[in-house]
Amino acid sequence: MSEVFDAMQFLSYLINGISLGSVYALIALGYTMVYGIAKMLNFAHGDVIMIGSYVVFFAFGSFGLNPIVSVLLSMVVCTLLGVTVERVAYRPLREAPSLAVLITAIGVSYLLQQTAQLMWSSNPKSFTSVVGLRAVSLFDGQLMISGETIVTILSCILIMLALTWFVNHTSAGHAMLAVSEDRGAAQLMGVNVNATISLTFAIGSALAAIAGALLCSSYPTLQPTTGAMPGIKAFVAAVFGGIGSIPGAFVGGILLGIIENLSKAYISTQLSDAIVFLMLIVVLLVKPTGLLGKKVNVKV
Amino acid sequence: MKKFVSIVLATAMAAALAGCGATATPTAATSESGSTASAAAIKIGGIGPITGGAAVYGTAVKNGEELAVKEINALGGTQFELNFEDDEHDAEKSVNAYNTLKDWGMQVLAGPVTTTPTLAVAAEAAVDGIFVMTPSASAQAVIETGDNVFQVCFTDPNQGVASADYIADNALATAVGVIYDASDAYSSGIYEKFKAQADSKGLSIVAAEAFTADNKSDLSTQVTKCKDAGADLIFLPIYYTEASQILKYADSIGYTPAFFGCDGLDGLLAVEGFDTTLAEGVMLLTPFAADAADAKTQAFVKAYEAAYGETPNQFAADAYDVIYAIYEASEAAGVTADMNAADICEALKTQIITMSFDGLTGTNMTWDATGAVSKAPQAVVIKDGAYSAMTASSESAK
Amino acid sequence: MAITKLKNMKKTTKSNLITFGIVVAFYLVIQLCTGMGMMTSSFAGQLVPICAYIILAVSLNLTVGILGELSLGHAGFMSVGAFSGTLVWMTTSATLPSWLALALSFVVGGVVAGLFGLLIGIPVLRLSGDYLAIVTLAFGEIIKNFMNACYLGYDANGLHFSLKDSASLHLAADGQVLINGAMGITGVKKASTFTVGIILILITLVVILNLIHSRAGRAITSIRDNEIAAQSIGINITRYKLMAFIVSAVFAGVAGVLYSLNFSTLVAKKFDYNTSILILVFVVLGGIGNIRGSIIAAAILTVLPELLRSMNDYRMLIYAIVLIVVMIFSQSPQLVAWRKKTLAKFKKNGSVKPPKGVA
Amino acid sequence: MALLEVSNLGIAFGGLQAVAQLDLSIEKGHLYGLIGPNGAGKTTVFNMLTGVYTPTEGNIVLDGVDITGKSPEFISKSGVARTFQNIRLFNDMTVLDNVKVGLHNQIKYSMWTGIFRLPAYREKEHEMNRQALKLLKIFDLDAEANLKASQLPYGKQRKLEIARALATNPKLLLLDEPAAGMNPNETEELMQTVRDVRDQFGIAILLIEHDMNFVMGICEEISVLDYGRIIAHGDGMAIRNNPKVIAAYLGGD
Repeated sequence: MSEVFDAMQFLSYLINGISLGSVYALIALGYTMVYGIAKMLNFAHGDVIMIGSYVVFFAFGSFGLNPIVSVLLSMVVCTLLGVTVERVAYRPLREAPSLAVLITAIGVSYLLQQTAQLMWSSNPKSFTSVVGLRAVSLFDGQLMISGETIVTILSCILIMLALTWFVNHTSAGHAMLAVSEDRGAAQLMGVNVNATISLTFAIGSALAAIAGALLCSSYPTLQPTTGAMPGIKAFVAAVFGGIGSIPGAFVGGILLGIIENLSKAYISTQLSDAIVFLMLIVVLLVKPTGLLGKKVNVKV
Repeated sequence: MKKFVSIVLATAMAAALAGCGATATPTAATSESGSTASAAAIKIGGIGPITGGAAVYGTAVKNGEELAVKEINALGGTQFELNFEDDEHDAEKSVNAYNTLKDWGMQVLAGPVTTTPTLAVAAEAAVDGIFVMTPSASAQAVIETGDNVFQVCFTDPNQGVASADYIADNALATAVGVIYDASDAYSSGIYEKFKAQADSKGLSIVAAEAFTADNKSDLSTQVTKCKDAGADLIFLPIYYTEASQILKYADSIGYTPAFFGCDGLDGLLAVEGFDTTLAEGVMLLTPFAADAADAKTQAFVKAYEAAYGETPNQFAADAYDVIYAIYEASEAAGVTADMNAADICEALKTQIITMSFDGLTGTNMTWDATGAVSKAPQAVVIKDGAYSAMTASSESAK
Repeated sequence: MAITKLKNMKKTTKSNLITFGIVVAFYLVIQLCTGMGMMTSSFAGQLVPICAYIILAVSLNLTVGILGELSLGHAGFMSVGAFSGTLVWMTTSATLPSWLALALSFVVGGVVAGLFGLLIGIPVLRLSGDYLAIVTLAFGEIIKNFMNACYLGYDANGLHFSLKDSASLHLAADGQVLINGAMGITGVKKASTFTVGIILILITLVVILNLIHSRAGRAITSIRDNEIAAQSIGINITRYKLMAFIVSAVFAGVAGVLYSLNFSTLVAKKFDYNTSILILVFVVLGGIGNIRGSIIAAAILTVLPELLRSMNDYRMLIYAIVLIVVMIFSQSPQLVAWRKKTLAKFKKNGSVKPPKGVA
Repeated sequence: MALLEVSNLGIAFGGLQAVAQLDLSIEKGHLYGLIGPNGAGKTTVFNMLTGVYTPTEGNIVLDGVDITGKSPEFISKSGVARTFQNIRLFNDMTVLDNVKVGLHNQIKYSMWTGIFRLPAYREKEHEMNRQALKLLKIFDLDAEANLKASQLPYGKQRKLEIARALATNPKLLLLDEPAAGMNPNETEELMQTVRDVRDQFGIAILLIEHDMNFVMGICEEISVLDYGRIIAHGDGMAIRNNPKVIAAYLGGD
């Protein structure tokens, strides 16, 4: 209860924040990909994560498959799911007002949650961590960094680098950039827009599977609603960092996690969300396209 | 295009309006409760969340009520017909469910499950004069709504007070940390009374950390704060879902205080995939323990597991008791299916406060006119992955 | 003669009259059904929420459809309106005549929500598009989070306020907690009726339709259609964006009061982004910018989940599927074109109608 | 003093000097042409004159009022109206309403008057309709008054944009490629309309146009812009024979 500022305490809160932030960042990467290229807010992303987590839960927890195999399996399932959803629910609305797709995405979100509930009931499951790494102990055990945190941050950085490389150095990546800049022009240049957007959803959903596995490894409660709030928070993180920007998603996610945990630690556990959202607003007012977002000029 | 949509919508609207014409069509008929609906069955309505974030509680109640109704009907005496409606843990939907049940001809209400919807529904039922017995809506305000509203669960203040008494009287802690859900009426209600009682008992609360429904995926900071404040016991007036997470995290940072919870913690051991060794030594004040040795509980758990493939939690047990309490009161008061809801309400109201009821969640349960139940909370401790009774030195709540 | 008069009337005026007609007809049919004892409790119980949702949808349509900015925080305005209006009702209903107390509650709820609209609008309206949407969502969540942690009570010493817990209010023994955090306000005396709801809908429609078809409304619409051109002809963008936003917030607040006074309990959790999105669904399904569509969509979609009760566990699943299918069917350009073609064929084969004159 | 006095106007985007040392002087009632190869900075000049861009140097004075760097709204109220190269109409509003929005600052009544339909509402709306229809008639658009702007054919959309600009009662009208996409007949007709407008409203008109016949046919004064600078100034004949202009067009286009 000491009122004095305790550096070790601060560090442990900071690490908690980074741990949470790395999960947000991982989810935000998927959000930002889909937004940047398909220009739609995929509100169902969090629910794809939830489905992915259930697949890992059953493959790893119940059937005892190897954790890596389980996550791979989950990636396959999520990719199929993501591509199917895009094909069936989003593609017919590609030329429709963006609001129409937004509402459809919300419909898909409800659909996935309800399906999960009917299939797996609403009883919470306690997720067994897929991470085998032991926690790292620092300063004679005063500070603990869990294996999950380390793996999440590493995967986040790895995925971020891989995505950046993919987008900049492969022809499919170039096609994505082209579609994100100007869909019409890309089409005229011979880019297959539909295939490119499908690919984006495939990658985004595969990332969701990884995010799901790591989210539930760190925060082990799994329910049909598990993906909803982290999904929203990750979306906020993506906007925070500049939606559409891959490094922005990473930075936004980590910062969001840190802000959330530090405000819980030093201001109020009840008002931490209000503080997080307030920070988002402040950032957007100062920098309307997020921390690392591109400025868009309207040609007059 | 807009026009087309308008036309389609207008047609649907007309259809909906036409629907209002048909008086009290029993659209929902019976839920698949399997009740042998005979003409002479008393119509019992149930309301609770069976979709959405709180579905786990509503589903347990639904199952518990169904099970009880099935058993009672098999006895061949007073027959019940159960119709359970979803309310998504929302006051508006709950009132809608209530009205749907009224149209169906509900004579007694065994619900709702959660506090806020119950407050809204109880106010309606008070006007309509329908007997309400809620398995789990534990706020004090619930029974204050009307003299027709009764609880089977403890009222929140009782749980908070009893917990503080128990911890203080047994000297379980010198420094108490609390982690509670500030966005939940049940949790914040218990916390409030716990704090007041702890203060008067000289129990020192060194950390009171809240979380909300929106930031509960990460509870590490709350645990860390309790640790840093030097709490040697953490009071958890929350549900088992979040508790399992807190236990896991505390273990991961090597923090081993005592944990003490209320009835919401029951269900902890049944969480699929949860490493129950983490719950070793967790104490809880609960009226129901799924592995209690008495024949009644064992029979119930067995039947429940056979029917629904999972271990019942206290919500299911409370719900089961609600139906049996109504059953016994109905038998004693001579309630029959041809009486109207208001007459049944009057009869049950007078009967229930004079009787003593033995259920899963307590023996010799009695009710006073305010609607609150009086039963002995059992303090149990988790030992070797199972509950075992603690010797209670604190007097029972109320 | 009346018919010729109707024909000569301006198209917009006629359209507005039809909208009012639908609302009044709805009211009369319901009253008739009630009078003849043909109403189910289920439907009767939904009437006030339907009215509230209609007002919400119409007011959100002003922001989304007429101003052209996406708002995902409409429930936040509903929330502040509901809490302030309900507090007024709780404190005045005992002393003032009930109609006056009720009117006062609606006015206060609307004004407070409007003030929040101003407060939020000034910074937020500098943004646009998806960024504006996410910031409104953030504001809605802030309001929810704040109201969830808000404790307010009064005793002989006056009002007490805390953001921690009710014990921190330090009320005297005779004190009374008005807002109790997550428990919100309990023991509200129900005051909303269907008639009050319909009156409020009519007021909302008069104000919003008249606003749209006036100088200010044209300025707002012009910003939606082309902000740069609107600037170039001397429209004060900030002023009219704010005006639309505030009017929209005022009616959301009024709807919030109507809604909350229909139940004995009021909690902040109700007004989360799911509710904001629900209202947005009404607006989009009813047709963006189409006020009449909003009314009908709000009514239908409020009733729909109740009609699906017989589906038990599959209820919300079916609701989700209906939402997706209707969205694709009504908004997909290919399907819209196909439908138009089919309809045109159908019309040709059907009875010969005089072609609609232009202008 | 001329109606519009622009001196030493310049703007740089990042390191790029888009327009520099621009001087313009437009007299009341004059028809003035601004021409130059693509990318010369003509539209940028318009954007500075109307407040869309803030100049990095120089002054713009309209009728004795310094409007340099003022908001588009202020500049519109000061008496500058414009059309856009890529037409910017209020597509989902009717043709009539497009012009009525243009009258926004000419005929005013409060929001409350509108909401409560106070007596002034009828009167002011009536006056707005009258004036708007009068403007539409000039451009031969009165028959389409109740169509949506987006339903008009291209040529008529351009005309509607001019009508809307005129509704703001400007002293100076800026037309950005008014004849773009029109056939020779339509262009001919437009030239007559532009002249009529000038005569009838007594306003100055500054126009950007690629159609040389159009510019030479109606402008009394012409300035040629190349790489952001004025390289020639004079009447049609002088410009046509200016070797710098010929070089700019041959080299630049």
